[in-house]
Amino acid sequence: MGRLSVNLCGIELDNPVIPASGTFGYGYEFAAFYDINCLGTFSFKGTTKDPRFGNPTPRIAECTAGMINAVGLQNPGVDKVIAEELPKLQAVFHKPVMANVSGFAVEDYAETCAKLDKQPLVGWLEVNVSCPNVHGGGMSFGVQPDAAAQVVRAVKAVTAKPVIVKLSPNVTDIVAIAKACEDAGADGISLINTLLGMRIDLKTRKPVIANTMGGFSGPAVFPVAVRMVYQVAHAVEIPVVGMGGVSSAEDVIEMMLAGATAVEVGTANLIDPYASKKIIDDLPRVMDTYRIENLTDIIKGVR
Amino acid sequence: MGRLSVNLCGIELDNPVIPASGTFGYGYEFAAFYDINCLGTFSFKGTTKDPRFGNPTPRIAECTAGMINAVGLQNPGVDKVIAEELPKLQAVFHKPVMANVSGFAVEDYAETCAKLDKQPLVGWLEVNVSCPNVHGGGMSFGVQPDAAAQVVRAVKAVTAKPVIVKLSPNVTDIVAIAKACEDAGADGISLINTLLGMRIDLKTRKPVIANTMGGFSGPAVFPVAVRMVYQVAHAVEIPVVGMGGVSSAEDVIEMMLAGATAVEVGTANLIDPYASKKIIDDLPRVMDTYRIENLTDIIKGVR
Amino acid sequence: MKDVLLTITENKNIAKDVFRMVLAGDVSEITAPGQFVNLKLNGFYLRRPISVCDVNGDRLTLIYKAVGHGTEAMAQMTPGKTLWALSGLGNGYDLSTAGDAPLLLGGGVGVPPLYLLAKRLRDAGKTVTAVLGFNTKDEIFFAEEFRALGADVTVTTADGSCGVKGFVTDALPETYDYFYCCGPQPMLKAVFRATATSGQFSFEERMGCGFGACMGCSCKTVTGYKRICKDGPVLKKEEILWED
Amino acid sequence: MKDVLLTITENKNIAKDVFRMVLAGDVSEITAPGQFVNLKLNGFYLRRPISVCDVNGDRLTLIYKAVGHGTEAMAQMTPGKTLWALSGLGNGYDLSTAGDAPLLLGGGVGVPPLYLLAKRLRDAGKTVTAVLGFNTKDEIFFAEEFRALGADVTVTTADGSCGVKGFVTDALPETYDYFYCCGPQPMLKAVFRATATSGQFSFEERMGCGFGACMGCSCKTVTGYKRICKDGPVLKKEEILWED
Repeated sequence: MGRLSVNLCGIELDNPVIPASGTFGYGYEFAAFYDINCLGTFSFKGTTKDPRFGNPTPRIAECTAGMINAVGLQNPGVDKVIAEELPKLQAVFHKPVMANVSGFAVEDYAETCAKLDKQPLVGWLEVNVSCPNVHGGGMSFGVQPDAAAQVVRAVKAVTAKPVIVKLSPNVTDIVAIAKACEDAGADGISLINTLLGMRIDLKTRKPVIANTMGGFSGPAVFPVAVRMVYQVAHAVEIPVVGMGGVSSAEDVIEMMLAGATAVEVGTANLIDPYASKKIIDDLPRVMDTYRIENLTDIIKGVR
Repeated sequence: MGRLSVNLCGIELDNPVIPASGTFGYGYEFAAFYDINCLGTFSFKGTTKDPRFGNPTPRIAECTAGMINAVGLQNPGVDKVIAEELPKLQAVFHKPVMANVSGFAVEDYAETCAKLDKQPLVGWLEVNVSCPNVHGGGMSFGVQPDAAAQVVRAVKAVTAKPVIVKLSPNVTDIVAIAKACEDAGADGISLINTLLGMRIDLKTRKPVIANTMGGFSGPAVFPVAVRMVYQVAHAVEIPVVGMGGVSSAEDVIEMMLAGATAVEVGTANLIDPYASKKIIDDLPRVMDTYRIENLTDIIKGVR
Repeated sequence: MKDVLLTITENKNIAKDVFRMVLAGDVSEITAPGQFVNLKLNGFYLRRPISVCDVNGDRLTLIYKAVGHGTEAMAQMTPGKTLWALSGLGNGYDLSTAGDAPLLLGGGVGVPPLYLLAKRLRDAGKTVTAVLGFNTKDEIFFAEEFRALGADVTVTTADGSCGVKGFVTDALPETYDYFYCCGPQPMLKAVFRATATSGQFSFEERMGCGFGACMGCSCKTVTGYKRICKDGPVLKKEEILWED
Repeated sequence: MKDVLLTITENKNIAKDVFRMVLAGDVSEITAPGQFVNLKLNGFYLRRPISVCDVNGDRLTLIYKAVGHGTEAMAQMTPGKTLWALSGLGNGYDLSTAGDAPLLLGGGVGVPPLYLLAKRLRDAGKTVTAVLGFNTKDEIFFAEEFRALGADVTVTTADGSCGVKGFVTDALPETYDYFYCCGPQPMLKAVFRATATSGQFSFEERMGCGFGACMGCSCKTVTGYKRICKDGPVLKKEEILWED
C-alpha cells in the first residue's frame, strides 16, 4: 500500500485519481496516449438502457476557464456496451472499472445496473441522477431528494457492488439530497456534475449549443465543487468522490482536504489527453511540498 | 436618445452599464479615477437597517477567472448612509442612483427602504434577498419563493420607487423565485448574485476565507449568469438586469441578447477601476461589428 | 496522435484575414492529407483545430482565417513562439480511390488541406484538376501554389471579381474520375448534389477534445454514428446523411 | 492613484526566494514611503499588492518573496516585459512625528518599505537606527543598503546564524524617540508590546481591489473601521485594536 493509495467503498485504489465519465470514453481512446493502468480507476461513458445518439450539434461551447457540453448521453446502450465496449476496455485496463449509469425512469436504472452488476470487471456503479425524470415531469431526479432516493433503492436491490450516486450541483440544498441518498443505502456520493450554463453567439444571435443550454465544467467551477464536497462530506458518513474543474495535483489535494476520498478528473482530459497521468506523476512532489506522508491522512483534513 | 440608451423601469439610462453593489462603494472612490457620470447608473454598497462591520478577515480568496468574497455587508447603516455617504455621492454623481438594500427580517427591509424612498437621488431600490433569514431559520430569503415574495410586498408597501429584486443563483428553480417576486409586485429582477464557493489553503489546511465559504464571482460564472438571465427573462414580463462575470462590451451584448434590459458590472471594477468606463467606451465599436443599431433592439434578441 | 511542442518559424498574412503559419518540430504523426492538429493557445480553454496544409520533413504549414478571438490571437504570434499541438488527428483523405484524373473542390479555408492532397496525388502520377472558390478577389490564396504542382486550376469568386463568377459548382469540369471536397457546409451540400461521380468530403464541427473522447462532434451516417474528429473529418459521399 | 504600464528593467534574486524588481515608467503617484502598487499578472485574476521599496525619478524598486504561484511567476519575468500597476496606493508612513532619532523595525519582506522611509528620514536630517529581522543567514538582504544611508543597523536571525540571535524585539536599542514597524503579524504584536514610545505599523491583509472599494481588507481600530488598502496599510500605535 503506497503513499497515494486510498480505499473507495472497500476497493483499494493505487491512487485517488479517476478520469470522470464522459471525458474518457471506454478508456481505449486514451490507451493510445499512455498506459492507463496508472490510474486509480476510471468511470466509463454514461450508459443507458437503450442506445442514444444524443443531442444535435453543436454540442460544445467554449467559456472562460471552461466549456459547456450538451452531448446528451450518446452511448450504444448497455447491451452493446457489454458486448462490444467492455471487451475492448478489458484489453487495455486491468483494474476494477467504474460503470456510470443514467436513466429516464427508475426502472431504466435498475435494468441497466442489473446487467452491469454481472460484469466482473465492474468495481463500482456510479449512478448519475442528473438526467430529466420523464415520469416526474422532466425535472432531474437529482434535484428531488425523494426521487434520488427511489433510484438508489431500486439500484441497490439489483446489485451487490458499491453504488456511488453522482449528484447535480444545480440545487438549493445539496446536503438534503446527499443525505436522502445515504439513507436509501448509497455506498458513496460523487459530485459535482456540471453546472447548467449557456452561451450565445453574437454573430448569429443563436445559442452556441444546439440544445440551448448545457453542462458547464472546467477550472471555473472548482470553487463551487470544493464547497459542495465540503458540505456533503461533513454531513454524510459514506465516502465522497470529489470532482469539478480538477486540473492539477494541488486541486486533488484541496478536494481531499475538503472531504473527498477519491477525486475525478474530467474536462482536463479533453484539453490534454495526458492530464490524469500528469496529475498522478506530480502528486508525490506536491505531497512533499505540503508535508503529506500518505494521502489517506488528509481526507477531510480541513481545519 | 442615443444608440446606447435603455429604459429601466421607467427611467432612461444613457447606457445599460451599471456597476454592481459592493464593487463600487458609494461612487466617490471611483470618481478619483474617472468622471463616473458616464455610467448608466450604479448600485451603491448594500445598506442595512443597522451598522455592520461584517465578517472577520480574510474576506477574499482568489480563484481561476474569479474570486470569492465574504465581506458580510459591511456598511454604516441606513441612517449614516443617508447622512454621510449620499451627500458625498451626490457631489460626484448627478443621475438617479440605485440603492441596494439587505436585511435579516422582513421588517428590516421595509424600514430601510422607507428611509431610502425619501431620498430624491435614489432612482431604484435593488432589494438583495440573498441574506440569511434570521426568522426563517437562517436560510436565505432568496431561495424560498414565498419568503422572497414577503420581502417584495413589504418593500412595495413603503416605496413608490421601482423595486428590483436581486436573486441568488444558488437555487434549484430560479424561475419559480423570479415569478413569485413578479407576482408580489416587483418592478424588475436583477441576477445573478454570487455563487457559494470555497477554497482551502494547502499550507495551513484552513479555508482561505475566515468565514469558510463566500460568494464566488468573476468571468468564471458568466455562463451560469447568461443561462439564468435567459430563463428568467423568458418567464417574467418585468425587466431583467443581468450580471455575473461581465467584463467586456461583448459580454454586455450577450447578456442583453439573453434578455437583460440593463447589465451590472461587478468584480471587473475591482481588478480594473476603469473597467465600467472602458466597457461603455467600447460598446459603439462592438455594436458596429455585430451590426447593432440601437441596444434596445437586441434585448431578448436571442433566436 | 501525440502532443508535440512546435516552434513558429513564419506567420504571415497571405490574403484578406488569411494567414500562413509554418511551425517546426516533430510532425511525424501526420500521415495523410486532410488530417488536422489541435493547438493550445494561452488564455483560451479549448484547443483550436486547424487542418494541415502541408508537411515537409519537420515543417508543418497551416493556413487559417482570423475570424474569432482565438485565431486573432494566432495572427499576432511571431516566429520563435512555441505552441503545444496534438498532432496527427483525424482520418484524412483516402487516395486509393482517386482514379487517374481526380477533381479537387475547395472553398475558402477549405482550400488548404487540398494542397497536401494535390501534392500526394501528383506524386502518385495523377492528373489533378482543382476548382478553388472564394468570396472575392482579396480573399484568393494558393491558386499559384496549386498550379506549381501541375494542377489545372480554376478560380471562382462569388462576386465575380476574379475568375469564374459564382461557386465551385458553377465551374465543374466536363469529366473527372473522382472528387475530393473541403469547404463550408452549404458548399459541401451543393457539391454533393452537383457531382456525378463518387468522392470524399471533409467536415467541420465544434470539437471538445479532437481525438474521439468527448462525443462533442458526432454525426449520423449511413454506416452509423461517427465522430468528425476521429472517424472523420473525411467522409465518403456514399455514407453521408444530411441532417435537416 | 493611477493605472500605469511599467517596464521591467531588472529582476534579480538577492536572497533565498527574495527578488528585487526594478520597473520604469510613470511612478509619480507614489508620494510616501509605505505605499504600495497592485500588479496585474497574466493568468491570475487578482492583482498582487507589493510595497514600494524605493522610487527614484521614473524608477520603481520592489522587493518580493516568491511564496505562491503569483510571485513565482514574477520571479520568472525578464527585463523588457511590461506590467500594469495601480500606483500610489495606501496612506504610507507619516514622517512628521519621527522625532530626531527614529527607530525602524523590519521583519523579512517587511524590510523593503522601510528603505524608502530611511532615505526620506535621512534627507530630513534624522538619526536613523534600524533593526532588521530574518529567519536565517541566507534570507538576509538590504542590511548594507541601510548602512549606506548612514543608518545604525542591527541584524537579527531567529536561528542565530548571523547577528543577534532572536527577533527584532531582542535587539531594541536603549533609547529612541519614535518607531516605524513593518513585518509579519506576530512580529507587529511583539513590537507593540515591547516598545515604550509611540510609533506606526504597516499591516498586511488579503485584498480584493487595493483602492478602498470592496471592503475586503477592513479592520477595527480605536478610531473606527478602516480599510488596510486605503486608510492603511500604516496605522498609528494608538489606534490599533488587536483582534483575538
